[in-house]
Amino acid sequence: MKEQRHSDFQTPPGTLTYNPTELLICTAARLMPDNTTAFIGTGIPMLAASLAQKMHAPNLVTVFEFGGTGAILEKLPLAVGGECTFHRAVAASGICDIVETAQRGFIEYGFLGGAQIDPYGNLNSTVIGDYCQPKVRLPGSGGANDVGSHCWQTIAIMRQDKRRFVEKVDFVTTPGYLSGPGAREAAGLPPGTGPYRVVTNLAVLGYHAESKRMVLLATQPGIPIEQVFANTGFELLVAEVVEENSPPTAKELQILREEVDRDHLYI
Amino acid sequence: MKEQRHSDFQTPPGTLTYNPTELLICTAARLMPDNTTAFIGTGIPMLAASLAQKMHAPNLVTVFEFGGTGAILEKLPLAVGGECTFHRAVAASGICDIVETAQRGFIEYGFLGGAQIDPYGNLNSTVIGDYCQPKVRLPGSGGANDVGSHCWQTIAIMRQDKRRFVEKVDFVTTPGYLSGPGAREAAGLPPGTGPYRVVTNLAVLGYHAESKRMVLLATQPGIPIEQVFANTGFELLVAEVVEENSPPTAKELQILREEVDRDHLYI
Amino acid sequence: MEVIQSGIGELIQPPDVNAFREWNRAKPKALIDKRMTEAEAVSRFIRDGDYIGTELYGTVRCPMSLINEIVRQGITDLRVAGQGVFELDMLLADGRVKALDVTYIGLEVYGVSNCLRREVESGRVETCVEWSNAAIAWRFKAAAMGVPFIPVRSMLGTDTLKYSAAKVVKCPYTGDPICLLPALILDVGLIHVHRADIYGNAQIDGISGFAAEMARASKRLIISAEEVVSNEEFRCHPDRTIIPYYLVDAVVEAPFGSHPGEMCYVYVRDEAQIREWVEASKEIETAQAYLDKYIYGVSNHQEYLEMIGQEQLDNLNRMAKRETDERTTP
Amino acid sequence: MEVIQSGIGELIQPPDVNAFREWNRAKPKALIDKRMTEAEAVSRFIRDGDYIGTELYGTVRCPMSLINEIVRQGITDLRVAGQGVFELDMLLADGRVKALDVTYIGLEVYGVSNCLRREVESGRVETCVEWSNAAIAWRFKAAAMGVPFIPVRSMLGTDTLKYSAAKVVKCPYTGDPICLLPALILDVGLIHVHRADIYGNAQIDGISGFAAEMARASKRLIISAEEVVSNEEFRCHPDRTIIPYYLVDAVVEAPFGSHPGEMCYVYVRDEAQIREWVEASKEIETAQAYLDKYIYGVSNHQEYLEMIGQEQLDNLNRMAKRETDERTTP
Repeated sequence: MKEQRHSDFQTPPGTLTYNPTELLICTAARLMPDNTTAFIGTGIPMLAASLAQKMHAPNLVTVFEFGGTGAILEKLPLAVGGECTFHRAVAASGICDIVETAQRGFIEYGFLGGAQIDPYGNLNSTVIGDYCQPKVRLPGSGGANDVGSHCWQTIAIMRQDKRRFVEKVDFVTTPGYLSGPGAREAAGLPPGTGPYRVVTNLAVLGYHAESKRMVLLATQPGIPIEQVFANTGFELLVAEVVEENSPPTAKELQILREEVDRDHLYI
Repeated sequence: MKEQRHSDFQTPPGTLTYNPTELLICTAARLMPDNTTAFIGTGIPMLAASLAQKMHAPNLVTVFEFGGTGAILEKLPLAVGGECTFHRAVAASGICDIVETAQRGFIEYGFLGGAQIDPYGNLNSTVIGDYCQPKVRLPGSGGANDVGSHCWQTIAIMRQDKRRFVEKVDFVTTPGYLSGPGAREAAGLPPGTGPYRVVTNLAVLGYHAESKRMVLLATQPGIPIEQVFANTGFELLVAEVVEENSPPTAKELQILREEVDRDHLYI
Repeated sequence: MEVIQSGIGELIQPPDVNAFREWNRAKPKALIDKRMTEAEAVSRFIRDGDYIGTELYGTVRCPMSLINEIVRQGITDLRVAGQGVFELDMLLADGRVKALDVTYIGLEVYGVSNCLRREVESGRVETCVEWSNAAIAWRFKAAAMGVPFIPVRSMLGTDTLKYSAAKVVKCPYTGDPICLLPALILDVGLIHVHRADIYGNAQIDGISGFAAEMARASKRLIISAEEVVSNEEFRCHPDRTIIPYYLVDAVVEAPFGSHPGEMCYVYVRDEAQIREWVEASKEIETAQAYLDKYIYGVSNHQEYLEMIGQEQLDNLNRMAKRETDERTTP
Repeated sequence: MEVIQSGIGELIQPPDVNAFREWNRAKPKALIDKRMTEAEAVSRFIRDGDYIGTELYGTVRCPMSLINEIVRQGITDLRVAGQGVFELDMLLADGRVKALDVTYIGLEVYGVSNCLRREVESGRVETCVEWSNAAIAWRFKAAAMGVPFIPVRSMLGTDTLKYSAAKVVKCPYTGDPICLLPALILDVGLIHVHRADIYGNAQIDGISGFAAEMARASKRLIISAEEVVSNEEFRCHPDRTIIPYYLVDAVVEAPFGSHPGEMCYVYVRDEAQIREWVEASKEIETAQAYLDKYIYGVSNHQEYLEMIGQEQLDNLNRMAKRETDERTTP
């Protein structure tokens, strides 16, 4: 296994094909440094963490809400409490211990999803429409609010379109920068925490240091900036230099397809 | 072992000799019913619980502060966290779990000691003299305040004299009825809790249902009521009928000396 | 310590810690054989309108055989702590839920719960109150401690807090705003474990989710266990006891009690069965047909397992065994 | 939620949970070999004036080899969470303690601590603040949760509360008075365990006292272990890990590290040695002579054990072995 671990991302010779899910996974994986802690949910973050462990971050410390710390991600859990989430882990405890560990400041990265996101990174996974007369009742916060409250840096992974990237979310399930600079601290959330990145099928976005509004940092391979704007329902800031992400490498795709998700449960 | 368990206390033929410690142990043991929970410290309560288990209360559930629940008291611990406190126990957890179990109302009896007690059963184990210029610095609350706050009924075990039974304790380490009726509830302590008995070398005392002041219920074998008064530094109420305790039985003494404390660590 | 904000959600179950103390005092402390069937446990200890909770999570170590029995016995108007997947879907599908403290109700990788959507969007679930996952677990923790609230730093600044029954106060030590969650005391808790003795002492392998907290937050507690073992197992290893017997009212022996969910080291989840429900749950009629077949169509858990078939169960065992071997031989 | 009463005791260590978060963020999360000697662990991680705490309790699973090294290195002006027996007596006997959050400091069956008396009655311990045993453990629990306080129903109505730094507030849910304890964050925690790996993952057998809470409440954490075992032990049984490696700064292999106290299932307490201290502690001179012989007279824990003698250590092992056999064969 050792020889398959890389710390660099090489662009393969020739053109590779990959689907949007594979792109999201590879992009998210690259954001996970070695020897850090990451609060992982099921789905794409899980696949990204597994890929990162097999590429550049063999000692990425995965933390799962219901008790797993430091699992080796050999198989993909379909549930956030499944055996895979504490397989060969250093500790298997419970939800209070895990979220309190985050509350104590031990968890660097947290991964989030949602049905809607606003310019300040606030996320909605509770209802579409009016809360009391919901058009769609979504699952609710789950661990998202906890991750968004306690992790130092959160990374949202979403598909990007105008229904999802909105000026105002219908319900703030999970705190981003709330109403803007200073709002998290004023609300009592731990200082220095907040949204860090949004990974989408079109782009990677960050947040402006002062205004805390969303900033376009990089486009996904082959995506023109205009397409990102056209799929964003609010005014998007733009970094001085907008990078274009390198596409998934042959190595990344091979590991993803042959090791991470060999049963093709997700990809 | 089974044939040595009795649920009645028989007075032996002839006169037995026993020392004051043995008397305290036997008197306290008789107060522990079968199938109840009792918060046990080291020393006399521990010996009494062991004796009770071997006499009339084989299923007395002992609870020790640092984590032992339901230990079979085969040996005597010299420390409140010793192996004997969770020997063949049903659970070995930690101090928070144990005291929270008491806080949730699961522990019926709690045993206490102290350097001073007042008519309302308030106990001092912190200082003799002024707190800021102490004549004697005592060990402090330890678990006593927790036991006195959360257990339904507390039993103090003390030697009785005017230095110890005082109108006002120098320091209220552990709450009895505080300043009298309603004071515990007003302070926020759980309703329905409070001092139940005081076992001394001279007497067994209780508390008046309304006034919450200490009441003489029974004298120890051969002790005249006057001797109890003479060794009490405050006005003592007296029950309508003051019983005289029956002395330790031959069976109790035999089990105490040959099984409970066969190495004579305490007696 | 002023109250800065109060959530407008209903406090479905008020944190009456004194009444809880009285209740706990009256529970028997004797070692009593508490074994019984799912049918007896449910009929003796769960009533219409009760506030119930399940641990761990829909497809992982979840008391499915007990949930199925609740549906079978027609218990209704339930108030529920809603951290759930498969188990809450069964109750929602059959319209048994009146009020929800909801954190997450969905099908994880398979998306939103159509049962939740139908019941909430139609108003048949009359009351929804929002919380985070940890908030629900912490509310159990407060109850387990025997205190009426617990301070946390989740939920602050969000609509999740606004539509909860939490309060924000100014911390008297730091001066910063902090969220107080009210203790959540259950009428009935349902927990599935790896093994228990006849008195109710229980052990869990692997992650323990929120079992310790919920067990201690329940007025009545029904344990189902893959295996009932001797009391000796507990007396020899008292540090493995996560639930002591005096908390427990009923012990139900339920092999494959978490099916179609998984039980770590014992069996993996039954993906085919789960997918069958995911499909069935999409429409009222097909969901009802699923219930008719797998719950109403059998009279107990044993018959349910017979319908699943020994071959499939053996298969799920075998796959878990393989995981366990990999665990110990890297 | 009004503050009804504030204890007049000094808040020796304020509950700065935000600074604690920053500290924890900076701790390395990599798997690093943290093995070192007592001498190295103490000199690298403990400084004059630090606020320290030990777990469990003076004569039971107590980090005595670390305490002896603190004395040997002359670390002083310590502020200490004082739930202790033998270990705090050593520090008090040598005048190393400046401030005490005190719950119980005594010799259990052997009565009051003469060292405590001398140091407090003379005013050499400048600050004493009162708490109950559970209050100290709960203060660690609050820190372990990462919140500035925790509500409890201990201490209410007493002088223990008056001379503490606790506060009484009106509960915003029940209206009843309730006690709030400030989180206690240690500069250094010292915990002795049955086994650890080289990274700091640790297991404890039997009762766990307040190890889980204190480990999580410590900015720097020194673990001493009877045995250092392979990481594989932990990966195969992750549910046995009570302290995960990332909390730990130093791992000290210390067989008989709790001597003269006991270590359940491994060795019993050394009653002769304890009595020797009980006698010696009565006067300053004899106490100092004891320290001269057993701490200053040896250069490390190994030499200390040699002074105790292999025969005696074997004997203590044998007696514990007998207890263990009795445990499993009733």
